Parts: sequence; structure tokens; C-alpha cells
Amino acid sequence: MKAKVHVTLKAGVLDPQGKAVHHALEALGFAGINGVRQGKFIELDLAETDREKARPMVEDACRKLLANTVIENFAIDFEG
Amino acid sequence: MKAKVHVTLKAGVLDPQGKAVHHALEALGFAGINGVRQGKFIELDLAETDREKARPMVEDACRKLLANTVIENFAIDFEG
Amino acid sequence: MNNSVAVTPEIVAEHGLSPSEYQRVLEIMGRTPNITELGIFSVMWSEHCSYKSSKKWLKTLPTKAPWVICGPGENAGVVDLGDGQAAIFKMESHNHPSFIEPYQGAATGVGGILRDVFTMGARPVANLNALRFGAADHPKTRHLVAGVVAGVGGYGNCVGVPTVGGEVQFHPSYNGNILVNAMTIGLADTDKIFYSEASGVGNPVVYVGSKTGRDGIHGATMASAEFSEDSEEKRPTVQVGDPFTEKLLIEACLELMATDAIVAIQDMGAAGLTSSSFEMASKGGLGVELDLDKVPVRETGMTAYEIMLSESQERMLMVLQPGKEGVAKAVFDKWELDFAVIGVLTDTGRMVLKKDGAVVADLPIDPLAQAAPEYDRPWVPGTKQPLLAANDVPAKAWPEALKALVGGPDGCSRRWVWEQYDHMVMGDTVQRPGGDAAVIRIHGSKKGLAATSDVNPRYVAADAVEGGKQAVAEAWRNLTAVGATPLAITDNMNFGNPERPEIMGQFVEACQGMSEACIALDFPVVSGNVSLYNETNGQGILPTPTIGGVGLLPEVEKSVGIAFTAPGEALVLIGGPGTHLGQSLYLYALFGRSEGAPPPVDLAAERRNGDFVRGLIRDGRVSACHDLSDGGLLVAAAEMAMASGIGAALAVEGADLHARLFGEDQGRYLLAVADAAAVLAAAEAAGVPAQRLGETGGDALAVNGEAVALADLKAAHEAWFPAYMA
Amino acid sequence: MKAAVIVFPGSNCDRDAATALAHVTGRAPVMVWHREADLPEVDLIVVPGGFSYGDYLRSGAMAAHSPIMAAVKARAEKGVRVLGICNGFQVLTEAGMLPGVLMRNRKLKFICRDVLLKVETSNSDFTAGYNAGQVIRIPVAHHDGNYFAEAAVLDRLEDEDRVAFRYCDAEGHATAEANPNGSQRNIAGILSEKRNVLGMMPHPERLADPLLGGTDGVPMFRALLKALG
Ligand SMILES: Nc1ncnc2c1ncn2[C@@H]1O[C@H](COP(=O)(O)OP(=O)(O)O)[C@@H](O)[C@H]1O
Ligand SMILES: [Mg+2]
Repeated sequence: MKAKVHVTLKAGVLDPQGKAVHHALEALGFAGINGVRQGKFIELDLAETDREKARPMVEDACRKLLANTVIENFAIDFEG
Repeated sequence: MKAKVHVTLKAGVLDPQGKAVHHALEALGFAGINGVRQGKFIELDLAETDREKARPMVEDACRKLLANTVIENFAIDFEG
Repeated sequence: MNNSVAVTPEIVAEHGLSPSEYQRVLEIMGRTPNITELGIFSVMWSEHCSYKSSKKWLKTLPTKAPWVICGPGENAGVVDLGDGQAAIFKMESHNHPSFIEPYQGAATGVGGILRDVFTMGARPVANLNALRFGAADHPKTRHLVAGVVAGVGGYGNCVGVPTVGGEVQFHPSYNGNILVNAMTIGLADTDKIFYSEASGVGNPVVYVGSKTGRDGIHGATMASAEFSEDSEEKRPTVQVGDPFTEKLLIEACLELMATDAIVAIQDMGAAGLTSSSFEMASKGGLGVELDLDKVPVRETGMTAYEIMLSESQERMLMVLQPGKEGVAKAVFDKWELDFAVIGVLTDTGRMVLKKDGAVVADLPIDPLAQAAPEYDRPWVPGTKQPLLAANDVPAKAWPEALKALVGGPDGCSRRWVWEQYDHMVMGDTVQRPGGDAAVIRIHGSKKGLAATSDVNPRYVAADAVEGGKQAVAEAWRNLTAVGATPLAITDNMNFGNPERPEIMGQFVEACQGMSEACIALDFPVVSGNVSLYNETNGQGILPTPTIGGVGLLPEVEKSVGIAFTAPGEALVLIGGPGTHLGQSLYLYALFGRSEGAPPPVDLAAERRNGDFVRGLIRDGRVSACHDLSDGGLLVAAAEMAMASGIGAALAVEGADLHARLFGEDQGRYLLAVADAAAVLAAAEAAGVPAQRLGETGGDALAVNGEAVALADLKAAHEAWFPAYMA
Repeated sequence: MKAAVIVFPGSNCDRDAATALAHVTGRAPVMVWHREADLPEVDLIVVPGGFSYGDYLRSGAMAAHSPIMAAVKARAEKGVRVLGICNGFQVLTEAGMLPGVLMRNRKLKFICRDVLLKVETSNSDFTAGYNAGQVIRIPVAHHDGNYFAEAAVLDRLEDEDRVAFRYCDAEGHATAEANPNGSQRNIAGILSEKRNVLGMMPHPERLADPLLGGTDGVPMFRALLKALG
């Protein structure tokens, strides 16, 4: 089973990468973009197949390592 | 409307970040992880509200800037 | 079974083997090769590995001097530094990958050259990079600059080797073909240098580092199509670098090298496991047997062909002393790197590969190496442009001209680039980027190493003999200008398609000019690399023989930089007045003209002037020194002033003031000295032309009473790159 | 003063820190491998610059969980001085020993150059060799030095006189132009509550030898030597 983790910056935290991408897109002539935020997407390939068993473990991994909760939120989905 | 773009390394391309995260998770005692891949998650806030009109523009942005299709794939979803 | 893919004429052609080359394959094998064997022939006989077009001419380069410990033929060149230490260095190109994926292409270029150096037992202590991009206004250029610079920095910064120097140039001939040449210098003890020659039948062959994936397999598209459905997906042509793993590999290899476990070692670079195992066995006159099932792989179902041809990064191959496997494994375990005994040396002279219990390839090593093609490609000498008289070049008011030169793409500050490189890590950087040559202290000693990279491709295009000479002379001069004794060079020969006689002519003539200069300056070639076929749509790059030079400072504290250190010092020009504007930056940048002969190099004068300047520096009589190159006297003076914030006033006489100020005559230096009279007297005694031109001081650069504020010059100088990249 | 320098597999300023310590204090530090669970008895622990474990996820994130960091934390709680430089600062924030985080530089580029710093407090064993308000020159070399913390945290740091250094101009003003990486309130280094832990992005060990271009890093090591004997 796959766990798909999205790590995104909390609202209110300045996102220099997103800002740079936004700027670059505008420079390339892409109009009508109000804003860009950039985050991380981490896919874990798990031996576990039961979502309910996997969830606490993945949440723990997010809190301990994958996200820095001072500035980031995380969201977990499962697939397969 | 939001366009959510996932940029991931093509299969077969070395993913040093994923490798490092995998290794670190194991070191932290998380077992049962077969593999980790890390990608980018980019959220574009668009003025456009029609998905079919927005798609070609976002695809173009992916090809021109957000992904290097020599080593990366991209996927686009819309929300809102 | 993939090894059963039939070898058809199409597949042979797809592997880049000509019919006559394939005929030789058949003779050597005595049968039709299977696909894995064909792949091995193909990479071993490729231009990249066999140097088939260039070998004949490379052999003419001077490679010897009493201080050369090891010249071309090993992973890198080795020169003696005295006190039991050696410098090991080489330059290598990663042009094509950097054009496709600038970040990873450049990053893996740095990774590759680092391995060439530490594989010989040296701790890498400095990196340089010579970069050439298309015209600044070409739509791709900015993106390529951003990616390449980030990639060079990303890799070097993480492994913790300072990137201390290099070059950046823009020219439309590189629009479709950028050049990324990376150089590494390492330090080793002379009694602990490691070579690639295998020895000891029965000794274990060991694989260490990262796992093997399907990276960069350049095999035939057709053959690959049969390997799998989604072959596109599985065969990225660009490798991704992992500098952290490289850092571990450096530490682990150096740790193991401190023991007596290693017999021979070779990095897996181009053509990966094939060329490393092949070259080690070939040099030792031995055979090798590998069990491909033991090779650590990152993906499932890899075929013998793929394993042998993969160009996955951060891997090394070693031959160990018998019984030392345990010692070695413990070191690699400590650094958490893969370690596997994958084979053994044999006395058969053959390379035998096994997979899934069966022999999948069996080829003779020596005949394959001996029969590697070597061509004497037709060439024609280049048409030499005539000398261009100074009065055929329009004169422009010098303040405007100077501002345009120091504030334009080719003359502006490269700070935007080198501030992205950690140039201080390792704590020995004495002269940071921005001067003539970088200087690092040899750790724990009073000595220093100087390093530079140089070539003026416009000169080479106008006259490859003089241009080749000039590139070597300029490297020598840059080392001299910091007070170093030039020791040796590495070169990176970047040219177009050698099958065109005029391109081959450029190569031949550049080698000829380089040789002359190397001999006259006692500055031999100890390593190098050739990159041919740099062209798109029949449009070749400017011929670019990049020269990486290394020099030694007996007392590093005596090195001088380009920045003035005090007001009120005399400015002394060593060498004659400026006269030559042909192919100058003045002519090119201000008038868009590439005309005339490049400045001729008088090697005897070059040597005499340089030896004199070095002597003055060593005697502590010079406080700042800059050689005159692009932009001539006035650009040099401006750079010295801008670097220090101290102005200068010059009095320059004679007709054709623009040539006096901006001429690019060779063999010249501008010095700031406290005692001008003594320096002029010494110059006269040594037969060296020297002239007092003025004095340091103030906050402007003045010529014959007319002044430009330093602040304005500096603003122009620092503005171009950041504004361009913003 | 006995000092230890922690060595992660990707540390690359460990030797530089050791060289500077030995040069200034006359005594070479002990190098301690990241897998050790225990530390020798020392007065100062340096967590050096580099790329601890490659730092591909977030700088310092993985190192913060290494066995040795548990020991470093325990010692810090007992009052042992801990100096985190560059990656070391990132590790200390990720380990929760200092508040806030170091994000990607505002301009997204790695930046290596000398910067000017205003010494905000001389009230610590690290900064006692400088005068408060003094402007010093020290190099930075980082990709992730953009200091972020919530406003309340920043206020508290200031109230408690725990901002050690700020990026500034030649006159000591913490201007936006003088800020190389976008750090909030131009913060370049902070102290822990007990003032025995300092994290800073600039590299004092890189300017502790005139041959390398300056000696503004020396007073830090001298002050530590003075305080710790
Ligand atoms: N232009 C050159 N001048 C001198 N030596 C060269 C040149 N090109 C290649 N060599 C030498 O040929 C040998 C093989 O080069 P190369 O295949 O690039 O090395 P590697 O396999 O280590 O990458 C090296 O010793 C190199 O120094
Ligand atoms: Mg090599």
C-alpha cells in the first residue's frame, strides 16, 4: 500500500519557493495566476495493507521527521 | 480555482532525497517501509474557473518550468 | 532472455560501430558477439573512451618534467610538491548532459571529476569550473546559467570541497551546445598514490558506493525497445547526482586507503562497470571474471547489458589484497555504503561475465584494447586572419568604453556565480575567487597551491596555433601573478565534429600551439579530456581548449592579489605598451567585430617577464599584481581599483590611446609597488620592459587627468550579472 | 577548556572548527562520531557546518534524531556550552534546543560571502569578547539560513536578550539590504534560555586566521576559553 504525504507550509508562513515560481511563470508570460505555493510530496511504499493500522505510524513519521510542525502542515492519503 | 501539480521523478531515476528519507525513517525505527520517493507539490491559484480552459495553460507551465520532462513526470488536478 | 536479442546490422549501427569496426569485432571474437558483448565493444571503442580521433595528436603534447610523477594515462595527473606531497588534478567535460538538464548535468560533472581525483588517493581540496554559454540574449541562456551554476554549487558545497575558481563566457556559438568543464585538485602523500593497474591473480574485485540503476545507458534505441515496453521511462539519459553519497565515498575510500588493503582502484565513470573493470585488467595484463548477480542494483530485472553499461553515479571498483575483504567491508559499513565482492582477477586475459549461473559475455581483453580504432582524420590548416592595425579600430572615449567593458556580459564581475559556491570550506582559501588565480594553503603547512582555468576561444578561432599557445601562456601568467611557480596543466579539448577537416584542423593546430607553449614555459600536460562533436545543425562551437593550470607557492603568505593595498604606491607596467586590438574584447564587445589576428605570443618574453614578476613577489616587493588579458591595461587597472576601493591615476602616452589602454598584447602585468625606482632598476638589469605609469590613491580611476568615479565603475561592474539573472 | 566537535557523515566544517579551536585555544578538540550515544566530559560541544545527512528533506532534520544528539541535549540541559554553526544551528532548531526554523534563503540561492553582524549582546560566554553593538565581519555559506519563528517567539527572544547577532550594514543598522537571506528581524544567531546554547548561521571559525582574510571570529573562541578555563 502507498501512503501519500503532502507537506505544505502553514498559511502565513512566507513561501520563497512559491513566490519565485510565481515570478518565473509571470516572466514566461503566464497570466491569471493569483498565487503559488510549493510543498513536498512524499510517497511511502508500505508493507502494511490496512489503512487504519498504517495511519498512526505515518502520522508519527510526519511529526517526527517529514514535516516541521513549526511551519508545516501535513496530510496523508492512502492508495492501493 | 486551484491547480494542484505533482512533479515526481520518473521511475528509474535515482531519488537521493527519497533514499535519504527512507534511511532516516529506518534509523528512527519505522519498519515495514519498502521505499520512499520524494517529489514536489505545487499549488497554483488561478483566476480561470473553467478546468478545460485552464488545463492547457497549466500543462504548458509544467513543461516549460515546473518539471524537466527529461527526468520528471507531472500530474495536474483541479479543485474548486 | 535479453542476451538473446539478435545482433543485426541495424543494432550494430545503433551502437555507433562502423562496418569496418564491426568487422574487427568479428575477427577478435571469432564469432558473432551477443548483445552484451556488442555493448562492451561499442562503449570501449566510443570516441569518449578510445579517443580515436584525438589520440594521434594528444600524444604530441609534452607530458614530462622532473616534478611530474604521473602524466596522462591514469585517472588524473600527479605532480610533486616536495615534502612527500603531491597534487593530483584533472579537468573533465559534462557538456551535453548540462544542456539537457543543467542542474543535474553540471552536478554530476563535478561528482565525476572528484572521483577521478580521490580514486588516486588524494583528498580533493579545490574545484574549478569553466562554463561557456550561448549569447546572453538567447532565450535559453538564462535558464542554463541558473541551472548549471546551481548544480555546480549544489554538488561541491555538499561534498565540502571549495569551488575556488573558473570562467564564464557567453558567445552565440554555444547557443545549442554549452560547455561545462569541471576541474578538481587533490592532495596526497607521494607514497600513498593509488593507480588503476590490477595485479594478483585470484585477488578479489570489489564494488563499492551507490547501487546500479538504469541511468545513462546510451545503448541502441532499437535494442532497448526490445528490453522493455516503457523503455523511455526506464532509461533516463541524464543521471541524478547524490553528493551526500559522494561525500561518504570520499571519506570511506580515503579511510581504506590509509590501510594496505587496496591493490588498485578505479572510479566508474563513463561506461561504468565496463570501462573500469576492463581498464584495470587491461593495464595489469590480466583477466577478470565478474558475477553480475552480486552487483548491488537499485531496480529489479536488470540485464547484463544494463548492468555493464549503466552510468549510475558515485560508484568505485577496487582490487583488494587477498583476505582484506573484511577490513574493507567494515569501513564501507561504517559509512553505510554498498560493498560487494563481485569477481576475481584471472590469468586468462579474458573478461568473463556471469549472470544467473550462465556466462553472458566472454571477450579477450588485450586484443579489444589493442584493436581500439585510432584515426588519422583529414585536416586542413585554418585560414589565418591578417593583423589588424590599431587605426583600423574606431576609438571611443575611454570612460565610456571602460564602463561598457567592465559592465558588459564578458567583462562584468562573476560574483553572482561564485557567491553560490562555498569557496571557503576546508578553511584554507587564501585568495578567494575574483583574482587571477585562486590560492589555497596546503593544509597544515606554510605552502600554497594556485589554480586557474583559461582559454580565449575567439583567439583560437582566429588562429588555433596562437590561440592554443595563448591559452597555456595565460594560465601560466595567472599563476605567476599570484606569486606561484606554474607546475603543470590539465586540458579539456572542446571542439566540433572532427570528421570535418576544418574542425580537425583546429584541434591539430591548437595542440601544436599548446605544445610550443608547454615546452617553452616548462609547463607540461599531465591529464585532460576531449569532448568532440559539440555542434548543433552543423554549427560548431568556437574551438575551446580549456587549460587548467596548477602552481606552487613555497610560502603562501607571500602570495599577492589584485586589490591595491594602500594609496600612494607606484603602478608599474611590466611588458611593452598596448598595440594590438585584433580579436580584442574592445573590438568584440563595443563594435561586435571578431576581426584580425589574435595577439601573438612571444614565449621567450612571456617567460622572462613572468619569472621576473614572480621573483619580485617572492622578494616581497609587490603589494598587488594583475596580468593584462581581456580588455588590456585599463580593464586590469580598473579591476585592481574596484577590488580594493582605492583609485589610481595613470599617465599613458603615445598615439592610438585606445590601443595603449585596451590592447591585449601578451606577457604583461600591472604591479603596485612601494619602491618603483628599485623595481625599474631590477627590470632593466633583467632586460624586462617596465614603465612607471602612475600611482594608487583617491576614489577615481584617472587617465591623463580625466577621471571616472570608482563608485560608478563598480556599480556597472557588479550590476550586469544580477540584473541579467533577476 | 575541553571541547568536542560532533561529526555527522555529511559534516564538512568539522575540521575547520577543530582547526580554529586548536589555533585559538591551543588545544585540539575531541571529534565525536554521530553514532556514539555518549559524550566525553567536555566544557564545550560544537555542532559544525555541513550537510549532516545530505539534508535533502530539511536541513538538520535527520541529524536532530541521531544518537549523539540525545547526548548533546542532555549535556546542554546540564549547562554545558553548545555552539551550533550553520548546519549546526539548523540541527539545534530541529532538535528543539533552540526555537524557530531555518528556511530556504529568500532568493533561493546558496550564498557564500562575508557579512556584517551586529553583536546584540555580550551577555553570554560566546559573545563576552565583543562589545554589545559592535559590528563584526564573518562569512556565511548556506542555502537555508532564513530564520523564522512566530512573532511571539521573536518578541520573547528579544525581551530576554537572546538575539546574539543580527545582519547589519556598516553602521550597525539591521536593514533589509543587509539581510542576506530574509531572516526575520535580521536574526543571524540566537541563545537558549539558559544562554549556554548558541546557534548561528555565520561561520566564526572561517575568520580566525589573518591569512584567511580576517580574525573577527577569534574573540568568540577566546571568550569561551576565558569562561571555561
Ligand atoms: N586532452 C588531453 N590531454 C592530455 N591527456 C588527456 C587528454 N584527454 C584525455 N587525456 C588522458 O587520457 C586518460 C583517459 O581520459 P578519460 O577517459 O577522460 O579518463 P577517465 O576515464 O578517468 O574519465 C586520462 O589519463 C586523461 O588524463
Ligand atoms: Mg576516471
